[in-house]
Amino acid sequence: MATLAEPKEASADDAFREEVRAFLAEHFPAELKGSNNALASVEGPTNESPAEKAWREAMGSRGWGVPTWPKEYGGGGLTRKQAHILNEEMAKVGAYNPIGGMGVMMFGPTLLEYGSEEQKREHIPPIARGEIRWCQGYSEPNAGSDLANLQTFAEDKGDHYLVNGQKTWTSGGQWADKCFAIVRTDRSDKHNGISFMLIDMKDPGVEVRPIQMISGMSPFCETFFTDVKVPKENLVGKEGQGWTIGKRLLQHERTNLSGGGSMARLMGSALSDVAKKYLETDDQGVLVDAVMRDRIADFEIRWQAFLLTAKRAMEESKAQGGVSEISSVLKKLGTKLGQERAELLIEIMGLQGLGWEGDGFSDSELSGVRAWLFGKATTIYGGSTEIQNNIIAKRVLGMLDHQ
Amino acid sequence: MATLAEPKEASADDAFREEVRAFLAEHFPAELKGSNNALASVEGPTNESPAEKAWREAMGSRGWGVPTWPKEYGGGGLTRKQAHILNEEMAKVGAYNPIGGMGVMMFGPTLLEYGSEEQKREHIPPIARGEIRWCQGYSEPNAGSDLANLQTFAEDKGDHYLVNGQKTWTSGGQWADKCFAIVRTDRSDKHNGISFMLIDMKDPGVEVRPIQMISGMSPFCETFFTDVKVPKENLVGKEGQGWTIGKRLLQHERTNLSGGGSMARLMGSALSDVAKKYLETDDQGVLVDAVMRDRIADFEIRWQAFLLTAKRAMEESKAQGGVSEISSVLKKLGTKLGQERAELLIEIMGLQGLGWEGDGFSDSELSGVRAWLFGKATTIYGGSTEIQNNIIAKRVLGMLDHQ
Amino acid sequence: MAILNEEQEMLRDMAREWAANESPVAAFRKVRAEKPAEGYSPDAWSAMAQMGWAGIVIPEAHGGSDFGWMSAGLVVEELGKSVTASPIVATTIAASAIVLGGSDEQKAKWLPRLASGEIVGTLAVDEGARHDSSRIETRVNGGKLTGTKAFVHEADGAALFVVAAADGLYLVERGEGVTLSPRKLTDMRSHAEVTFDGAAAERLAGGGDDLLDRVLDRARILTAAEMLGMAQQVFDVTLDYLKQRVQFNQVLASFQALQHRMADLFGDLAMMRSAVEGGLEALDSGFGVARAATVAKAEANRVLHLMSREGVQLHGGIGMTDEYDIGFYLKRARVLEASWGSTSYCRRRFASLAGY
Amino acid sequence: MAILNEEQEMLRDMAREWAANESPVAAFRKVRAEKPAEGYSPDAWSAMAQMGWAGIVIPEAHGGSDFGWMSAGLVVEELGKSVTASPIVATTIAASAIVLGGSDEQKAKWLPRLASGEIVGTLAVDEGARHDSSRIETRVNGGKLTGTKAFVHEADGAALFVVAAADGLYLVERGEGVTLSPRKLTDMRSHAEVTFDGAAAERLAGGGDDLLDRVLDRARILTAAEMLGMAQQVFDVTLDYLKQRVQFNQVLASFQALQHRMADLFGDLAMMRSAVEGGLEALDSGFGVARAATVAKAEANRVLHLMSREGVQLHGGIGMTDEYDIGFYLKRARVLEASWGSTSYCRRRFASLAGY
Repeated sequence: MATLAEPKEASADDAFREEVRAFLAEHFPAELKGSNNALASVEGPTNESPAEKAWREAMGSRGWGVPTWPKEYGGGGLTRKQAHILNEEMAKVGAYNPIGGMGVMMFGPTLLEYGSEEQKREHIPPIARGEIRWCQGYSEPNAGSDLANLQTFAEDKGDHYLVNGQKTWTSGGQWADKCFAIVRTDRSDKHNGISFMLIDMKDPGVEVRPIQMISGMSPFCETFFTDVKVPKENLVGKEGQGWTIGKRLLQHERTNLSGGGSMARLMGSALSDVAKKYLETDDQGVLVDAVMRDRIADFEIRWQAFLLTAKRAMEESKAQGGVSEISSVLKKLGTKLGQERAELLIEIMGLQGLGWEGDGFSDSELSGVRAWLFGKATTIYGGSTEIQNNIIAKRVLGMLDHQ
Repeated sequence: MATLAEPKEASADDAFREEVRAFLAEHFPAELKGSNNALASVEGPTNESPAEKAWREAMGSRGWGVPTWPKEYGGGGLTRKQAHILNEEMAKVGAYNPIGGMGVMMFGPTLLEYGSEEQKREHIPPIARGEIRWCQGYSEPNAGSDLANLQTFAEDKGDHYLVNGQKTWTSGGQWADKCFAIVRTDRSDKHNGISFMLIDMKDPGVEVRPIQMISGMSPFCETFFTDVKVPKENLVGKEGQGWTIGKRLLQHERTNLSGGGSMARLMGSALSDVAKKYLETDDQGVLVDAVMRDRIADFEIRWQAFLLTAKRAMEESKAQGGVSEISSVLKKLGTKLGQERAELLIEIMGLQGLGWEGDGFSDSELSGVRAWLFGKATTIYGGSTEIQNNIIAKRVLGMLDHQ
Repeated sequence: MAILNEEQEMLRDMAREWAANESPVAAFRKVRAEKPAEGYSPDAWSAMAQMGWAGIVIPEAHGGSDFGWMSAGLVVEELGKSVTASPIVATTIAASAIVLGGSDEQKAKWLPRLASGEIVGTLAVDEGARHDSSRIETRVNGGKLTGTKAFVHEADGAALFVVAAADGLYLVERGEGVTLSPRKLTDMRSHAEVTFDGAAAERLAGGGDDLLDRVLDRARILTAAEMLGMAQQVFDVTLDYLKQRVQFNQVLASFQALQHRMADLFGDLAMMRSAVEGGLEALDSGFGVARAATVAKAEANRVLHLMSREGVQLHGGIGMTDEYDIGFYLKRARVLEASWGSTSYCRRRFASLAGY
Repeated sequence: MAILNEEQEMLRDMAREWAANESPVAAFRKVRAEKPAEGYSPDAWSAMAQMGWAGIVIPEAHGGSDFGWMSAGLVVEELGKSVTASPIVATTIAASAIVLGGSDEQKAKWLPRLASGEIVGTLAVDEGARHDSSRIETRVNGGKLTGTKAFVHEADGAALFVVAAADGLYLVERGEGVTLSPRKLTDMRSHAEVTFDGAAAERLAGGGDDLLDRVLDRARILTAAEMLGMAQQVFDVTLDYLKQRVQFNQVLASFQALQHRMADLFGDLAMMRSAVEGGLEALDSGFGVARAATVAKAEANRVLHLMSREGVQLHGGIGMTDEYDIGFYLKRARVLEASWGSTSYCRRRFASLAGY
């Protein structure tokens, strides 16, 4: 081509790559190869093994669990290029990122943007080290996706707020140390009467009650606040700014819920690999059931297109700065495809793919069933698909309000 | 079974069957075997051959083109059972019903219900004989599916109305003798200011302009009324009743647009027969392309389910009396399936199924293409699918208005 | 709804009332919690049997009520609405195999006991996780049947197995040479892998070469009837929910996007009902059964799949909770979809029957 | 939109401006009415060639502008927006075959003439109405090529045919032994059945055994780029229409049911764009081309199919009239969907490449 590619600045990156390799060789416990980050999941408590703990501490001390966060708050301070190299090298040795969860995915980026210097110094480093688990206090009973209607009230008591109310769908509330919550500080103003504050889950007056889901698991809680004292320094931004900060955090949530990398990780092995295990193939390894083959290829092609879209959105948001409005599109597409995949998996496995418990099913079959059922929630939480459609239509496409 | 079927009353029906057979043997011209009823179509003018004319007159004189309409107005006066026998016997010899069009499908049943004795005596017999062609003056530019917004105005001039305005999507307006139209008689009342009246297309002041469609055909017109005099005896029902009568007529339209029998006739041969002609089969006659086979079967199964639904709706409306609200469902389903079929047909034929004109394509290939394109209108006219969805949600399911 | 005769209307009303009063979803929750050995409440089943439902397709001469297949479908549909745990579908299918293929002695021996609900029967065909009646390894030698059947419905409570072997259908009594290994599926109903190791077997010699296919057609249609009840119920409760739930100061039912989705589902449900009733009518009339069965099951699969997904989605967060009933329909739906012919299996069969 | 370099941005802006000013849909209407022999306006084509678009993937050494495939895709996308009738896709693909497989002499002989727009080339592969590159009967004996190619794009204006024979690709000049029989398709563009009866043919001997596949990958991706422009335009004009059209005293854009459909289409369009740009990037980088080509074409087929259907429906009655442009997209869409691989063909190929 007439256009030459830019010359590569290889040397610094190569050196960094070497550094990563050495670090991994020294610190990544071989026994953890190929395992997952339990903390990043909302589906269960953490029971760290000594090796897992050591690995988390090693990564945490470097800040590499949050590689692009500023170094001054315990982040890795890496460039995106370096973060990419880190990921590549970790993938090569089968290492996972042991630092995760809502603190990393949603709360951290939001606090870095809106928090005071003191708040950042207090809250970001423990997240970067993976020591603190955060949960989200957004939804309320009878509010659903309608956040403007929230009722939990924080009364101004001078140096603290007195919080009363009930939240629901608190992910991992029973295991969390702290909660970032939106609460009402002014009853007279629907949108501007909302504030964003941080609540200690160990405080007296905080009570959680796990909700049993159709998947049989209880990853969410109802959370009750009764006269909970929240110090004023735990208010993020200004009073009344909660709606703005809260929505920003939701953009991070959407980006993460749909993000190509994490989705792909959640997905596990390719559908076609599963199909080849469960269905008949000919001597070329081609699935004999041409219809199923067509449907799997249909899915995998669209999945490729989705991954390319997630990548493109990332490049575009990098180029434009900030989280893009396309996060709604990604959230909608990614969760839909995830559900489609789970349904297709069941069809591939037949009744073997519908085991609930007990004999006759492998662990991966049983966890696939739970994931299928749990996955039904992905198009509801983090702003339902219907809400994303409203956002896309109105904010992205400029279609007028339907009222 | 414990329940016995009712004893059959065979004798009377058998006699009628004999009568039909004799009639067909005498009157149905062999050369017309397997041909269609041009008048029932909105897609072109009628150029009757002598044999076609004779057949129309023979059926018309018996009233068998509208077999269940009352005998006193030129209908057949048959029971449904007898009409069914008539259909069966006609199908056996490849005979078609030469009496059709909007007069039969929509206007006739509506006039029988709402017309005055004089109006029925004047208008029904020529329809029953297939002598008069009716068109529908409903839609207006900028009104679309929003009939309450119509502008064509009929001014009361004592013994007549003076009609001014413009209609559009007048099916077959360029070939029609008369038009049943809804017009505004009172500007102060959106719904109750509408009246249903009959306009002679030959009257001075009526002008039609065919609209060219994406299919290349012009089955619809714009119709302009300029100081058209409509005698008062051409008002159907009372002034202001046009909305009620007009909607009733639309129910008949929907029932017809979706009706199993006529749809099936429009559809032509089974998809699978076409596929076997264009695609490879094995020595058992099984389509080698398993994916296409799956998709064809998918369509044909749903088509069966649709035909069964149309039959069920007919039985139910017979049992309950009158046209059922399910006409919206049938219209929506039938037109959607018709479009799906046309798209599938193109896929089966590949580029051979996309011929516009000229060499290299059979007549049936070319007409298939036009039908595919023309068929895009079926989900728009007669109340678009979106309007049907509103009707179903609000009237059938009782979901509240979205405003 | 098909046009019913008086007897059928009475039966349907009776089933509707009984299911609503005696077997609401709460009854299924109780079964789930208490885990009776049979996988259903024996009391509920004997109440059903007393109403004549166990023998609904069994001739009166053999102690049945012989109401016919449409009637069977009506009852099963009503029971499906509240996900009632019962062996009615399994035992009806097993009975129909004997009605179609049994000798006079076999009929006299088994049908009265099935009709009274004294024993439960079930059909055991598939040997893998996906339905495929052309792959049967089970063999019979000298009256001894050997083979393994996967995911047999209602096996836990069954005393009589109608077993497909390579050369036909056989009756096998539970007992020596019959081993059950339970398979707990998402629907929390009774399923088991059943191993026959030289179990005493009696052939169903009548009914022609296509006896298995004919019995499977009945299984497809009656299963589709259960699915119809489920789909209807999901639609109804979802519609009720949308009419009552308020968000953004509006009832959800007033949102046009949801209205149109419900209108779509209503159309699909109409097609499913027609297909299922068409199957039941075909069984009663005896015409076009095979084709009608593929249409019924394919439509039941397609629509219930969609309906159960949309029902959960439209319920929002609470639809994900075990406290609400909607999840039960989703978890039973996939099991029934996979039983007696997936959607693509039914399409293949439809195409074969139509000669393409 | 992919991140473009400056040159690509300039090129895209130029193409956008040129298409809007010099080749709006009105220009296509003119071609349709006046029926030039080539099937496109020769003036418009020479203007394009002067801007370097005819030689967009041809090396500078052979007179091309060598902007690369992403650039070619950008230009073709813009032209697709106004359904511009031109041989740019056909001639670019033909040129790429020579770039990949031609000898130095073949390159020197043909590429400059293609790059300047002096002649137009096209690819002739399929012998039936459905794309299938494994079914080629065309044979070459002693430098004479014999066979019949169905539905050759832009045949009317082509001077050079790149023809697939059973043993490879050949260059055939229009002339003796080459007969065209026009095939008027719904898109009103140039298509013909081309019969080669002992026509002089020169083999493209380079490029490896998979030369045909590699050329077809390019055809798939560049066709997908045209389809992307069409889909984008249908989306944009439909959105504009909904924002402006009033019904029931509301603009259509304010109806939630339509909002959600547009949101769905927007998501699909995003996926289509990613898939197409991914294909173009793969061509420029040389990695993973075959797989990227199946993804690009499959997504282009799927989304444009849906988009053209929804676009027409959402326009209501006027969308059915020839007076409005929307119908052109529908009628071109199906032709392109069927060219170089239907959706199910692409899925089969994707599966084969992925080893299942």
